[in-house]
Amino acid sequence: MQYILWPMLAFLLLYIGMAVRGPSMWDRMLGMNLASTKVILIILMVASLQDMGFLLDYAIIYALSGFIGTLFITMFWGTRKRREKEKRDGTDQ
Amino acid sequence: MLTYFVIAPIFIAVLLYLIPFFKARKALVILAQGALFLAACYLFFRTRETEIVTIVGEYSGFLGIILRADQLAAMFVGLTTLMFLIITVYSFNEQKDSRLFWFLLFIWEGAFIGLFLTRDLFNIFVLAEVSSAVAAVLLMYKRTNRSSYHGIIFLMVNVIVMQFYLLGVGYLYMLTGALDMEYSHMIVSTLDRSRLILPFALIMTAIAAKSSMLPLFTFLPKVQSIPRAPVSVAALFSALQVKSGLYLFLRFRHLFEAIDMTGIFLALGILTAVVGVAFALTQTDVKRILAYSTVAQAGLIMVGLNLEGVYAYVGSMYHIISHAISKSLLFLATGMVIRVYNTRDIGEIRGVLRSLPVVGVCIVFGILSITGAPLFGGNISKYFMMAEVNLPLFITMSFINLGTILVFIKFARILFGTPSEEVAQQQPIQVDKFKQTAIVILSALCLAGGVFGPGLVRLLFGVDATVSLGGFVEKLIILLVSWAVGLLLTKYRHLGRGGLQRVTNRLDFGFRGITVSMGAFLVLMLVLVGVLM
Amino acid sequence: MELTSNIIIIIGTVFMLFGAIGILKFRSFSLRVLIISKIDTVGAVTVVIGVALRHGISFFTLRVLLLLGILLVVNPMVTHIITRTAHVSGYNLEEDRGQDDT
Amino acid sequence: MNPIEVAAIVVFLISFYGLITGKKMIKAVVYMVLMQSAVIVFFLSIGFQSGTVPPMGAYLEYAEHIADPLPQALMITAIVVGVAVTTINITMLMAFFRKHPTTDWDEARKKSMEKEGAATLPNLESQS
Amino acid sequence: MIPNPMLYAILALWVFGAVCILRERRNVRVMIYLFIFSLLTSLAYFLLGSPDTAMAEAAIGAFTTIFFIVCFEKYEALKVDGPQPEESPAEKRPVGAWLKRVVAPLLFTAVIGALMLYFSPGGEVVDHLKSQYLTQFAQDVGGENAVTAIYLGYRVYDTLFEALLLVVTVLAVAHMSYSTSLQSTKQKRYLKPSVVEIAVVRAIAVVILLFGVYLIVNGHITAGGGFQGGLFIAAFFVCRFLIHNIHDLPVYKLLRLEEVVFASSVLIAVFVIFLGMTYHLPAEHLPMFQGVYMVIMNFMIGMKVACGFTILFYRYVTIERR
Repeated sequence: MQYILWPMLAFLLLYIGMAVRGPSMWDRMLGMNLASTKVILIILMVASLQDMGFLLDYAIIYALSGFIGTLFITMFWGTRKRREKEKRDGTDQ
Repeated sequence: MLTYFVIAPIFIAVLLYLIPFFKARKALVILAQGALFLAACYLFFRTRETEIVTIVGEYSGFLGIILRADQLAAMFVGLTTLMFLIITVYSFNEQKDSRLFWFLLFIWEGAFIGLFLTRDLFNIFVLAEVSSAVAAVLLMYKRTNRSSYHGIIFLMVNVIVMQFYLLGVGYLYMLTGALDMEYSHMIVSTLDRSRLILPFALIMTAIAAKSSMLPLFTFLPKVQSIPRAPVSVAALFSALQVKSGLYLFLRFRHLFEAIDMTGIFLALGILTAVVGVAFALTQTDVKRILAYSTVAQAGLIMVGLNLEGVYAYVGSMYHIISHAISKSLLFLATGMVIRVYNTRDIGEIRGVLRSLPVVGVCIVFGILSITGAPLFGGNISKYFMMAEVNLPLFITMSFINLGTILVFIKFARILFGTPSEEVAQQQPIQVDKFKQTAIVILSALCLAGGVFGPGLVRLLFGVDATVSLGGFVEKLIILLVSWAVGLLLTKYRHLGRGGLQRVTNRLDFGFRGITVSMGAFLVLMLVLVGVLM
Repeated sequence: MELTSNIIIIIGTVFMLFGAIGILKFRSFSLRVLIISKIDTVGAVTVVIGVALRHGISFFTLRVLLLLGILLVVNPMVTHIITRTAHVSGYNLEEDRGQDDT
Repeated sequence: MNPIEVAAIVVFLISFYGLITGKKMIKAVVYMVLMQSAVIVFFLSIGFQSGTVPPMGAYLEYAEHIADPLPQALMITAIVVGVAVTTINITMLMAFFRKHPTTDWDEARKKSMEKEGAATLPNLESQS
Repeated sequence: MIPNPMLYAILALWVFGAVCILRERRNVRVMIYLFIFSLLTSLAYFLLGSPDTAMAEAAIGAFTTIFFIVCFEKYEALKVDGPQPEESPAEKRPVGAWLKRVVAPLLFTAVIGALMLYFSPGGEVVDHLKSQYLTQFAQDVGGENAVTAIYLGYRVYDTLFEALLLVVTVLAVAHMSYSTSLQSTKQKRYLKPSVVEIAVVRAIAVVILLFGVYLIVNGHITAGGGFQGGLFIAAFFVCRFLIHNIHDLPVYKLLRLEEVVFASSVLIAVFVIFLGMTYHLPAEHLPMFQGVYMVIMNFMIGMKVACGFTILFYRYVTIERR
């Protein structure tokens, strides 16, 4: 069971690499979201290895807080690019 | 029992914030503050015999947080309550509407009293953070000066220094497994010295920054003199914030007894005093001159704390009290002067004695007390500090005194001469009577500190302090000589001005400079304590 | 029970492996979003089910299933939000060659 | 001197280096958050062996390595104190941007000097 | 048991995240790396055996990112001092300047690091206090979570001051933010969320609220507690903002509520812990009394943190952004 943790870590490294190097900003956000999913799986593995139920609350908390953070960064970046687009098209509502 | 000292001001603050409309709340607050001061005096006399210990929650062993009040802590608590009592009187009807100002003021008092009573390493961290955050918000309180660059630097430097402190506490916890100072002191004395060096260096950097020692002091004076910061906050800043650093120095010196550090901090104190005086001489802003002279006095107190002998310790303790009183007196008085002259440049303020007679007299009292004139508090403390000290130290300390005299001669220029026209025709200048009473009380305290000096020392510290006539006369002569030298020097001050200016420019760091000097101080400590000694 | 759960977890990891290959192969954002988010959610779900099987019927499995539910809802939704905001804010999905626009 | 402690000190030094060389004021606040996380990881790594079990739940009796609850309780307080101070910092920074639209340390210093007028020390050469 | 090399690998990744933040110039990317960094630190806390701190770090990481984003947005909108090209290609600076600006601080930090590691006290770690805590916390303070027992029972004095600091922060931000009016008139709207987004966020918001209350209520049994629960209730209000894009939060009423809750939590702590009430009660009622005390204190702290962070969030997102 432990040996599954290593590929998880490898994927986590890959997605963080994507978030760091990814060409467009949207790649970064995708990388961020997928990295947090990988981390949730790592937490799940550790919880099931140590066979403790309450560690799973943390996994759920992690998923929810990761979701809020990603949501806000996307919303912020989208608003900014939208305003630039409107300036470009000159159709500023 | 001790927790009520800390909880009481916080409760006053919360009640004040929640019940704003109550008409006589300010009077109630002064009464409560007076009661707190009396309780602090009662605590002081109780601790003369035994040390009062309260375990929060009566848990066994060293599990909970233990508040201890010995004589030193009780004295500081008394000083805090006295200062806040006078500040409440001073700003009685100044901030009528703002509930937030009063709320933060008493939270600050609770944090200070808490800081002086706890011996718990992590608790000191939390209380130091609370006091620096509240101080930052109080300084930036008025909407106009919210864009102050120095307020940001003050908060950031304090947070970074506290991270150094927390790392030091982490190492200490690793070594001793306990957070209470007395408990870890027992274990630390058994450890061998080489393992203590890193926690010692980290914690001493934090303490040096909080008590504004040499490399890390450039931000504190600037913060106190933010143009539109409430002057009562600036007075409390120099009276208590710097002193809490010195208090922590005493506590941690007791904890790290294995490492002999008097030499280092002696040199540091002297350097800070000299550089503080140099900075003060080159300033043109009235409040900045006072702020930099606080740094110089802090250096002097650090020197006093590191001298051997009971007299030096008693002298520096007494100097802490008399300096707190006289410096806050000067700050509050200059606050009133600035309000009338509405300029902060020392060149433009003249003739305070004529336009504001009472305030002028109080300022004279403050200056005489700080420079150690015979009938005032400063004299007694300086006398005891220099009582048994070898010749080279004697010369350096009298040189520092000369420096402070120089600074205050420059400051005294605002008293004489004729006030400018637009101030003259505002006669008679109606002065807020609460502020006036506050200042008069403070100057009375300065005078009382000097006149009843030996009696007070015997009362406060139980040391049979006799001011021998020979010693007194000798000190008097030195004082007169230094006053004369001071007056002479001020005549030709334009000569050395350029050089001094260059020196102070070099030492006047921005934010990055201060962080670099923090790292440099840590390296200095590690090298000096670890490698050399 | 132990063996089946291990096998299912391995299958999940293989799915994620495809996702990883997908990232290395496709350079542009639109292709990546389309393919990888689906593969990843499927891989994650299989691994979670594998872990749930490992513990049989117990409180632990109930919590794992709750986590599974949240994962199933949150993951595709975040990908949807990212793509929609990209499109709405003028990121031209059709002819993007993985150019750098920050 | 276990590797976790080394990692914590390395991140502490990275953030210290960032504070020394950083030109932007926002970045300084980011580095302070980094420094705080490093100190907390250092605290939690005290007395850590692999397979340490969190100090809660019913199995406290038979687990051999149990994590030390004291640093964890302290660190929850340290995190909340850190966030409170960072929020005040950010508010002050924003108030500063509104008045002086620059975020470079040296320019900020120059502007604040000019703003305070003659009453301050006229030394404006940039101090790195 | 998680293998040691795995833990070291994750810590290496954590350090790599810090290096990324150091090297990156553009602020937007710094925000993303900061968010990833705080998620990785949360994982590191978890693997070091403390789910409580991990939960607090995860929730606070999300909020700090939001505050940083608003601060960066304000700086971005204010870039008046000329087109200061953020991504200016590093024009050929003379090597001397580069040496002075980069290598000198690098050497300086390396020297500090070398000295710290040289002097760091090795040897075994003293932890007899830890065994005392683990054995006695059950009957002294009650509950099964040693961490909550410590910061609500043994060290409640610390927790009160820290709750006080939160109240001070909220008051300072509410007072110092640019305009005191409740509703911000001219308002830069965020993007309108799509219908799908609104439906799902509404569902997730309920789950977040449920989990917030769950953390508060049995904080003293499993991992969790007042702070983490309060943060998640505040996250529920964040989602409420996302769904309806509304700004009508009665900030000053909430401020007063937070004050009252803080004052009452101080009162309860004073009566129960400072007076050592736990020692005067008859023995058989003690566990029930302790349990009730823990839940009430957690609830108080949770409410206070929830009000505080909601006010902070609404102050930041709605009014600060103008």
